[in-house]
Amino acid sequence: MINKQHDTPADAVADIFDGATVLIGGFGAAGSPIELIHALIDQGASDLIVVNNNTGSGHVGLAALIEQGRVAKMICSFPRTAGSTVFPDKYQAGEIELELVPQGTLAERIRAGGAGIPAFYTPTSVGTELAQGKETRTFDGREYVMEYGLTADFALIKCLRADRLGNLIYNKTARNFSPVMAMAAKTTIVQADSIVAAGDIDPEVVVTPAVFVNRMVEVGEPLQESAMVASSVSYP
Amino acid sequence: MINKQHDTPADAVADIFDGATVLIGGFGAAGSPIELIHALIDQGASDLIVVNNNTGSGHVGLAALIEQGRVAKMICSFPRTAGSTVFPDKYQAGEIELELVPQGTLAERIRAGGAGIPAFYTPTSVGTELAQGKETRTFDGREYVMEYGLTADFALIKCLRADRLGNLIYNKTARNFSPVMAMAAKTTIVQADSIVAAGDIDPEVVVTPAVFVNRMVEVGEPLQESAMVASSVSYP
Amino acid sequence: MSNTSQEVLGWERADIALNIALDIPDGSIVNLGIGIPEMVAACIPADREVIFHTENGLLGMGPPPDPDSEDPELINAGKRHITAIQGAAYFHHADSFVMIRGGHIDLCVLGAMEVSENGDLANWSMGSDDAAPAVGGAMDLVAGVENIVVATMHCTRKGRPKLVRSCSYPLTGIGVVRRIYTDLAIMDVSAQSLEVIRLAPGIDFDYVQQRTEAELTIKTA
Amino acid sequence: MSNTSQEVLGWERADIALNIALDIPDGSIVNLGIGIPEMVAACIPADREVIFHTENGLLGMGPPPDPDSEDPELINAGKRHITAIQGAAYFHHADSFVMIRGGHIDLCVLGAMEVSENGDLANWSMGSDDAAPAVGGAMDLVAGVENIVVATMHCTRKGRPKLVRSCSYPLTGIGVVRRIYTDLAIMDVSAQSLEVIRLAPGIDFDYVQQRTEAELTIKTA
Repeated sequence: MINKQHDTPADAVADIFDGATVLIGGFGAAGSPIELIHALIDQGASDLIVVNNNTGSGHVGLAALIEQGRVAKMICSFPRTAGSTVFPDKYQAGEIELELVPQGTLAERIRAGGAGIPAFYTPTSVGTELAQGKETRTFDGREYVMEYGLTADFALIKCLRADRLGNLIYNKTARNFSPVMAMAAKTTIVQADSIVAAGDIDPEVVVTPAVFVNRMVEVGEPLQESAMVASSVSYP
Repeated sequence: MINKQHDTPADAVADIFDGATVLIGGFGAAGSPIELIHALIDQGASDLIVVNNNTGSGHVGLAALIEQGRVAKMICSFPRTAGSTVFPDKYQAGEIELELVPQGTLAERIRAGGAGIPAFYTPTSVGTELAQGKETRTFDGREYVMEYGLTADFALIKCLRADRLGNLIYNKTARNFSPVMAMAAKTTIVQADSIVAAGDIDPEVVVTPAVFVNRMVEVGEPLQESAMVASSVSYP
Repeated sequence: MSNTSQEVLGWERADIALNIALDIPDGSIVNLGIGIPEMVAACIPADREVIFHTENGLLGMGPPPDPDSEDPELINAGKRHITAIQGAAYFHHADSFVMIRGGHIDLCVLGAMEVSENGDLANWSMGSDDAAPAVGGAMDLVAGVENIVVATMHCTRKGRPKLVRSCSYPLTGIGVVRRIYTDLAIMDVSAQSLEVIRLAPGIDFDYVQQRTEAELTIKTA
Repeated sequence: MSNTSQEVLGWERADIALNIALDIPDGSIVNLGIGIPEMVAACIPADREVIFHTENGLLGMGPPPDPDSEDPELINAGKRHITAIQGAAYFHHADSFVMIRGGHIDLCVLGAMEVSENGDLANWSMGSDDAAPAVGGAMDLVAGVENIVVATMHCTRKGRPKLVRSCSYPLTGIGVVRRIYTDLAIMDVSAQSLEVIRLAPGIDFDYVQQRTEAELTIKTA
C-alpha cells in the first residue's frame, strides 16, 4: 500500500543532508512552502545549494534559511525583491555564492533535468554577460547558448490539494516552478493544504502526477509569507 | 474582439498549401481529428509532410489522406498498427518517405520546436540504427544523441471543449500529442466537440492555453475512427 | 529649452503608455514589464481585446484587485496582486517560457536603462560588482518575443541620454528593440539610425536629437 | 528432451507473467510492453499496490473494460481499450516521456526478439529493408527506465535461441536488460554471463543451456 504521507514537516525533511541541492518552489511569496522551509531550518542541514526564483523576503522562509547561514549557494534569476535584504547583504559581504540564471532558462533547465535531458540550446542570453564562458552554436543562422539540465537531491513544494497517491493540484500563480521542480528532484517533498482520497482529484485536472511525488505532509492553514513579511515576523 | 471560430472544417483548413508540414494529433484512433483530416482531403493540398505517431488505420482519416497520394513523407514512431495497410503498402512500393523517430524523442522534438529550442540531447536510441548519422556527445560519462526541435506550418488537433479564446481541455488519452503539437505549429487548427464562452473552463484545468490556438471549429458529434475502421468505411 | 523646463515638455508617463496601447492591434497577446509598461494595460481602447501574459504562469491577467480582495497566490511577474479575466489559464513556469521563447507572445513592452541605435537593450544590470545582479525574465523575453518595444523617459533623471550609440551597461539582448516610446518621441530602430515617426506636441526634431546620443533621422514613408 | 515435448515442459506464458508480478515490490510504478508483459498487471498480489503507466498519457491504468463500456478515447500504448483507476492522472505525450526518460518509472517489462549476454535488447525490427520499420516507445523505455526486465519464451517457435552471444537483429538499446523471465528460467544479466537464479519445475541447467546461445552460469549468493 502506497503511503507517502508524513505526520509533520519535520518528519518529511529529516534526511536532508549537508551539501544537498534543494529546489524550493515559489515565485516571490506565492507558492512558497514556508512550513517545510522552517522545518529545514529546525533540522540543521547546512552548506545547501538552493534553487528558487528569488531569495526570499523579510526574515522568514527562504530568507531565514539564508540568514541562518545554511545556504552556501543560490541558483536563481532575481535575488533581490522588495523587502529582500538578507541575501543582498550576505552577497555583498561575500558570504554566499550566486549563480544567476535567466528565469526561462532556469525553468527549462529544471524541466530538462527531470526529463533526462542533459543539455539543450536556447537563444536566451546570447551575447550577454550571462553567456560568458558558455558554449554557443549556430542553428539555421541564429546563435544559441548551450545550457545544462539541473537536477537536485530534494524539492520542497507547496500545493493546494494532494490525493493519497501524490497527484497534485495548485492554487493560481502559486503553481509557478513547483511542477517542474517535482520532476527534477530525487526526493520531492510536498506540503498540501489538504490530502484527499485517491479519486477525489479528477484525473483530467491533475497538474503533477503522483510519479513525481515522494513525500507529503498536510499543512491545513499554511502561513502566508507575504503576511509574515508585512508584519515583520522573524523565524525562528 | 478575438474570434478564432470558423464555420466549417473546410474554412479552417482552406489555406493549407502544397508541401506544408502538418502535425496531426492522435495516437492510433484516440484523439484523431477526423473531420479536419477529411476537410484536408477535400481541399486538395499535396506533397505534405505529416507528423503523427502512426499512419492511420483502414481507409479513413490519415490513412485516407495517405491513400489519396497527398503525403510525401511521414514522420512517426510506429507506422504500422492493426488494420493499417495503406502506409505499409505505399512504403513497400517506394511511394512515400518515412522518418522513423522514437516516440518520446518525437514528442520532445515537437515540444522543443514549440519552445524555441533548436536542439537537445537525449539518451534514447544511442547505439542503435536510429542514431546513425546523428551527432553524439558524452555528458557525465554517458552518451547522448543530439535531436532537433520540430516545427510545422499547421497542426490539426481534436479536443473535448474549447472556450471562445481558444483554451482547450481534452478527453482522457485522446490528449496524447495534441498539446505539444499546438505549441509547435505556426497555425494550430482545432476541432472541438463544443465551444463555450470565455470563463466556462476553469483557468486551473486548461491544458492548452489559448495562446497556442489559432482557429477553431465546432464538430458536435465527431466521427470515431475506430468505429469507421471496424465497419470498413472509406473516405471519400 | 533649459533643463528645468524638461518636466513640462513632452508626454507624461501615462501618455507614453497610451501611445503604446493605441498601437497594439486587437487580439494581441502582450507581456508587460515593470514601470511605464505596466500602465499600458489600463489604456487599451475598449473596442479591442488584448490578452496579457505574465511570465509567472498566467495568460489573461486582469486589473489589480480591490485592496480587500487581494489573493497572495495571485500575483504578476512584478510580484503585485492582480486578478484573472474570464477565459484565463494558469500554467507552470516551463510552459510559460515555452510561450515566450517559442515566439507565441505577440508583443512585449519593456523599460530600459539604455537602448543603442541598432536596438541593443540594457535593462537588467548597472554593472557594479558588489550589488547582487538580478535578471528575471528580461533576457528570455527579448530573445523570444519578436516585437519588443521600449517604454522609457528619454533621459535619466540626471539628464543623461538613454538612447545611445552603444550601450555602456551590460546587455539584455543584441539588436532586439523594434520601437521606442519616450516622453519626447516615438522612434523605430532601423539598420542605420533611430527613425523618428512621431514627436511629442511642442517638441521639434532638434530638441530630441540634442537629448539623444544615437543618431536620429526622420522616418520617410 | 525431444523438440516435440518442448510445449509441455517449463512455465506457461501466464506463469512467466506471474513470476514477474511476484518480484514487483509494493508501491512500484511499472510500464508494461505488449504480449506476455501486459499479462503481468492481472497477476499482482492483492496486498500490493502497483501503479501502471502507459506511455500514451495515463498513470493509473486499470484492467480492460467490459466490452459494452469501451471508450475509444481511453486506450493504452498497445491501442487496446483500458480503464483508469481511482487516483489516475492524464497528461500529454511529452510529459509522459519525461516520466520515462527522466528515470521516474521503477520497472519496465518488455518482450524481446533477442537479448545478448551483456543485456543488449533487440525487440523492434527484423532488419528487413522493405517492410516499414516501427519503433514506438521501446527505445525511450530502455534508455530511461533503470530496471528493464524481459518476458519472453526462451526460444522462437522454430526453436531458435533468443538469448544470444550478440544480437543479430537491430538493437533497441545496449546493455539495458537487468533480468530475463522465460518459460525455462529466470536469469540476471551480469558482466560475464546470464546468471540463472531459478529454473522452471522439472527443468535442469543443461536443458536450458542447450537452448541458449549465451553463456549461462548458476548465480551464487
